[in-house]
Amino acid sequence: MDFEITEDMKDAISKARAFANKYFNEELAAKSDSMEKFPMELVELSRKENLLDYSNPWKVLVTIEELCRRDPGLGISVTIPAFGSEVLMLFGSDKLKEKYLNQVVAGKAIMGLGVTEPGGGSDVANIKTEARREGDHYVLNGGKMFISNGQIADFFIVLARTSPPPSPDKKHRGMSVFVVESKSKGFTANKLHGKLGVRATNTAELIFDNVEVPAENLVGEEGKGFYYIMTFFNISRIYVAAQGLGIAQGALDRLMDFASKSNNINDAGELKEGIQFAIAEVATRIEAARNLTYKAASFLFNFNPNPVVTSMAKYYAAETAVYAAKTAMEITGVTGLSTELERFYRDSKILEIWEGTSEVEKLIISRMMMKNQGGN
Amino acid sequence: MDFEITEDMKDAISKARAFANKYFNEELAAKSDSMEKFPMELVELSRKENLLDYSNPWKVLVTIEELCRRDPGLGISVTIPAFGSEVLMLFGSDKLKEKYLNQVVAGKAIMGLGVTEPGGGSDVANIKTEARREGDHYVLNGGKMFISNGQIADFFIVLARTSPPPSPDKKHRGMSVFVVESKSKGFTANKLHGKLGVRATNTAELIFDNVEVPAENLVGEEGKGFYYIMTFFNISRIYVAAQGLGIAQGALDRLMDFASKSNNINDAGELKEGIQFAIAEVATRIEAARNLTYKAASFLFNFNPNPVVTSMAKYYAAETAVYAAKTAMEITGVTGLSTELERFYRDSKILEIWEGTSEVEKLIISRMMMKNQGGN
Amino acid sequence: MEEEYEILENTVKDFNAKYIENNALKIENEGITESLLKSLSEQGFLSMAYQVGAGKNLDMKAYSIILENLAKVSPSVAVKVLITNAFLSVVNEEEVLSEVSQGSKSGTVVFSELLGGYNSKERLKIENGRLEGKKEFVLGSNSDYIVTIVDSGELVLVKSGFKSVASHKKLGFRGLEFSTVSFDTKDFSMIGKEGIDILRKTYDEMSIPISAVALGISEGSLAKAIEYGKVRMAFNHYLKDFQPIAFNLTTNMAELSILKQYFRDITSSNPAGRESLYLKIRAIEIAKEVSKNSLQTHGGYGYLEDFGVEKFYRDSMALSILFYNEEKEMEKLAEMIFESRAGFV
Amino acid sequence: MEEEYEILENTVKDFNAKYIENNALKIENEGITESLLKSLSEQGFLSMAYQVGAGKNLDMKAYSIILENLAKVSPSVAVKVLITNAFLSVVNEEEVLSEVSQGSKSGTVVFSELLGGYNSKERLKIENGRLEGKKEFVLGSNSDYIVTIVDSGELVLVKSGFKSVASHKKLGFRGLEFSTVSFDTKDFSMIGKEGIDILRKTYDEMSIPISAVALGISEGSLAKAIEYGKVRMAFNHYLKDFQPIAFNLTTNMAELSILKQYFRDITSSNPAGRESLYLKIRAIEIAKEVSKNSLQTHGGYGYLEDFGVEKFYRDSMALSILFYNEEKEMEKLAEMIFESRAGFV
Repeated sequence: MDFEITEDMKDAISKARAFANKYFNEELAAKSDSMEKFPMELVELSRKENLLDYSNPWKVLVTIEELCRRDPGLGISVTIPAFGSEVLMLFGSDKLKEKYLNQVVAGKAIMGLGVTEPGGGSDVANIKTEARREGDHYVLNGGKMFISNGQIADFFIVLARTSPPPSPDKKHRGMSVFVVESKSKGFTANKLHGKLGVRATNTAELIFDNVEVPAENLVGEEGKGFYYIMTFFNISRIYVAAQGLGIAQGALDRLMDFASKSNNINDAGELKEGIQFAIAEVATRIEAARNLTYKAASFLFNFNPNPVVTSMAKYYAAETAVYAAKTAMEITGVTGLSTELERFYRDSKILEIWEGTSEVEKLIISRMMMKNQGGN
Repeated sequence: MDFEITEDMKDAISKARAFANKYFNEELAAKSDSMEKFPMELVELSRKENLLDYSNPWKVLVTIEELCRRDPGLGISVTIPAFGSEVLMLFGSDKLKEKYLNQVVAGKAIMGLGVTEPGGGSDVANIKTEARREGDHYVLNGGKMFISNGQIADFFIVLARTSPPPSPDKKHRGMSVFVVESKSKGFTANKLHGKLGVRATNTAELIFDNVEVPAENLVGEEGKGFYYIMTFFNISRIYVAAQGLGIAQGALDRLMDFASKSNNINDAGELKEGIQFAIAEVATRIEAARNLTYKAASFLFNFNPNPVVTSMAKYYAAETAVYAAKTAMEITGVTGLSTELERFYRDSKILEIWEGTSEVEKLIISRMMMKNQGGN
Repeated sequence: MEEEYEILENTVKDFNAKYIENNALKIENEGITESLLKSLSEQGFLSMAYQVGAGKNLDMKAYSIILENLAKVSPSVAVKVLITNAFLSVVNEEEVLSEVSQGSKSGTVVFSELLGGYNSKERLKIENGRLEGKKEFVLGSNSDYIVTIVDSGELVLVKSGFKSVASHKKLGFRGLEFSTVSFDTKDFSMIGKEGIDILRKTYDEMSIPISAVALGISEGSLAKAIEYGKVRMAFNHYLKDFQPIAFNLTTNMAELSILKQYFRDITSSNPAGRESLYLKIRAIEIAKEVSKNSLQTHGGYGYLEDFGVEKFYRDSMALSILFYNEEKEMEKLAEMIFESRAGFV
Repeated sequence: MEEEYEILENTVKDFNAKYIENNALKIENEGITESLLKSLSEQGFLSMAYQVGAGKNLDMKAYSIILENLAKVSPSVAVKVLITNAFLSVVNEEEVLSEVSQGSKSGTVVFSELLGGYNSKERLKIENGRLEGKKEFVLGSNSDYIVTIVDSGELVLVKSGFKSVASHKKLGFRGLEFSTVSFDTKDFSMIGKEGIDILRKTYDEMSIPISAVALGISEGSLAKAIEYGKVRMAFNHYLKDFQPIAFNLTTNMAELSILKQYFRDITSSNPAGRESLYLKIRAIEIAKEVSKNSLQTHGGYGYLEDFGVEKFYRDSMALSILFYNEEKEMEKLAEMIFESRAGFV
């Protein structure tokens, strides 16, 4: 067993730290938050400096963590332009990879993933968007909700129903995945305003009104879309967990910084135990969440994903982020309220919701464990 | 990074499982609990079958975990006869090792550790037991409380004050460690009856009334006792964490077993979500606690102990054990109440108390983190 | 609190001082003696639910105050009073009522069918006027009379011809026997056809009394922790000086004081089901939480029975299992709140 | 609840329906308008602490009901009413009182010195009859009048010659300005020498009103979650059907109902410090917990301002920071419970 992070990871962390030191200034962070403006300039800089090395997922993971530690909104914005790319990587034809994926990896395009729908939330099997085959293309109708990069992406991986479910309890069948370009006729993206947090990220509602998609833009096989998306979630959840680690660690940094400057000293010349306990409890949860995340990543990156550990990592890291930000806010009081920490508090909450709510993660864990019961 | 357990560990787990299957019957467990009787016969059997391989601490760790998973009282009893041996291993003279340590490792003697005192609890620096040098021996006076193996050990590692503290804030100085044989004149051990749990283990109050100890039984140097004991706690806490993992896992096993047989099925033919969430939440905490424990062990067993991670592992695993047992009890209801699970509930609570309460662990974490601040 | 209830509270406290406080550990280890039962009866504690001459005119507030204050010192005794009163409230036979309310005989009611996790394979049948079989999880199994449901659905009062055959693990209420009981007898009478309905009604009416026991457990254990915090030193300070200990216990005190006020409020009025369930689910949760904090505050000493703290930790969980079906009661309350069936998936 | 208070509650509800409900989001984004302030004044909501002609004869229960019900819909408006009343309770000048209670001018009090985490390096001094310097964390910083403490300890009423210089991040109460204010003026008058004592007394007297805001936040957000649970479907079921959601919200409802009963009880009497602190620490904790559960129940929609849920999540934390010094208040309560200083290590 080996719990030490690798030199590669250390390098990526240093690089991310330097990048954040250089470009993540409070002014930009505050402006992106208050104006709900995606920091495209940072994305450009990250491309120029080759911040994200997609050839090594461990480096991507710790980069997300380190950037979110500095600022969640900017950190997520900078690391999200390739969101959904694993679907193409794993299931796309060479042609699709060449046309779309390579553009993204080369930093020439932004992509997004359209799965969630207005009426659906985490209930992916229940989506209503339809794709009807007509000759050499499909015609898409429907809508998607809460789509990251919704207004800025060049194309989207979109899940749509291509045939009715064979029975009411097999709703996850008959769905397919397409690459849909945002310049397509009939495509509209309406920005969602007024988010609680991660306001630097771009979120939109997508509408498909008879959008024509070439048949070659079908990813993989027709009817296997649900499976592709679930496979993707087992990847993306690990990166969400990394966002959670970053936010939690960032909150702890600020709490410890406050503690070191505070005058909450007891008669033995030590920090009062209330703060000491808070630091210990938050730090322990972060350490636990980090091990879970790295363990899930270790399975995944060795092509042996473990959905139970992945869902554990995602929900636990998300809750840790919320808990850390809350604790830090409560203790730092008006100091926290008037500094960047209050963004951490608002930003963290999304992690318990996106890429599968905590509730959905728990059901995945329990179902798979009960199925595997007796296996250990 | 590598999160897979080794073949050695797997072997030890199999061996422990086979041992528990063979000898940990409910009758013995219940009797040991209700009569507060140490299962010496099991210790004999464990020696005969070479259950504990002290040459490989990883194997010891998972053996503790696996045995406690079956029954905490018996599991701890079987794995506790060498309690305190690391003090001799690390700091004892060759002579002391030969005379005492080898006996224990060979399974021919039982030892114990006398640190805690009636008025002291976790406040080790404040102990009152004194050792006065007289010629070629020391004379011990004082008492120790909550001492595991108190009535059954052949000898004890005892912490005593050999000189007054240089100043009130340096109470941890002037303490020394001795090997004290239980057959010594003036030594008494009074069994503590009526424990909430781990009633199979033997716990006593020790009294030293002018007990003469040969000067050669001083462990290491005079005045360094506090440091030796703190070093030991950084080892023993990892084994307590392993007890916690075992208890928590045992509670989860029983909860899942109940779930698989229960009729709490919803209209979709699945387990009701209340139970599903409980399983997921407990399992996640166990997975997190296990990673923390193995990480702490990995540092320690590579001779690079990390007290922060060790204290995190100990307190988190202890709380996880209590939480798992409570949750399992609540859900299994009268079924749990009338089976071995209720022992898990009572047994688990001690883990938050012995070898440093959760409160003490948190202070260690926070103090060391604040001291190292800026280091990462 | 009105004067009459204050007087009653003082009466119970005097009773505690005289009969229980110095024997609390003995009661746990050796059981509730006949003489203690007699004393409880003399105070009228056993017949709150059945008042001779006055019919079943329960003063819920008085009854709750008795249970709460007994539980502060001995949850076992409080639960003995609780099941005795439950017994008296379902039984109709004058002679039995009289014996049990006078403490010369004892009776219990088996609520097993209503409890969470209950899934017994034992059978209890009436054939040719003979009651035969077993019943699991009988609290107070050494009673002279047992009220239980039989497989065919009736609720019966069994007067003799039964014995404990397997003692269950005793997590809590160690002053009472808790066993599987084997029956083979003709000496029983019918209480009602729809046994489960009668049991459920009785059980539902016990929400406030059960909460009273839970409150007593919280109060008893919290008082011990606060006292210990004042006298025990560690690291050159009293325990109360440390923020985590002081603030934890203070938070518990706040929760408990608020809940106790609610308890007093709703026992004065005639509580609707919703209020008494609010009280019950919170009272039981808080009892588990407070008793755990109290034990932890006592450190190693909390783990030893001599300090009288660990029993609250065990008893609060036992109460939560033997007198509270969390899932069913939450479902019931959820249905009231959402105004249609809820919490069933 | 007595009839007069029921009538008052309905009055506030009508006010909400008429002036706030449809503007709640606008109030958050654009602030509380003069016309709304005027309407609040016309109802007498701004002068609960200062009743013209009757002197300072506060009806705590009426005041609390107003705050609670406003907060159900707009915590911003409730807090505006709260600080206005606090202003009126410390100011003595008839003309100012009259203007502010009539809503034609506005006033606020700066409590910064009493808050957790406060460690300002800004200075505010009186020299040669001139007030000069800055004060951080002024909630309602665009008011016409500001009451604040100066470095030398006096509490002053500043009537002009100040401006907001740096807006703080606005976690909550976005209907109000929240800034550092720079002063350079001779237009101020002295309220008292021992400024911190006056501030603390005022702050302490606000325990119940602050709790009322917290309760309103809980009630407002819980009601939304319960309604959403009834209409939103997922996986072929209404959200309310799922145990974790239904039971969480049910537990919250139980906690909240119990606390609300306590709140009604102690506002009717003259509460000692202990009871109002019990109320406050629990009300603020529960507001944070319930608003979080409500947001989570709404899923992604809860994260968007349009649904009116996320503001409760922000406001509950803002309330906990701007009107609650957890450490100090816990310490105070711990001292009462342990009967000597406690929780200071």
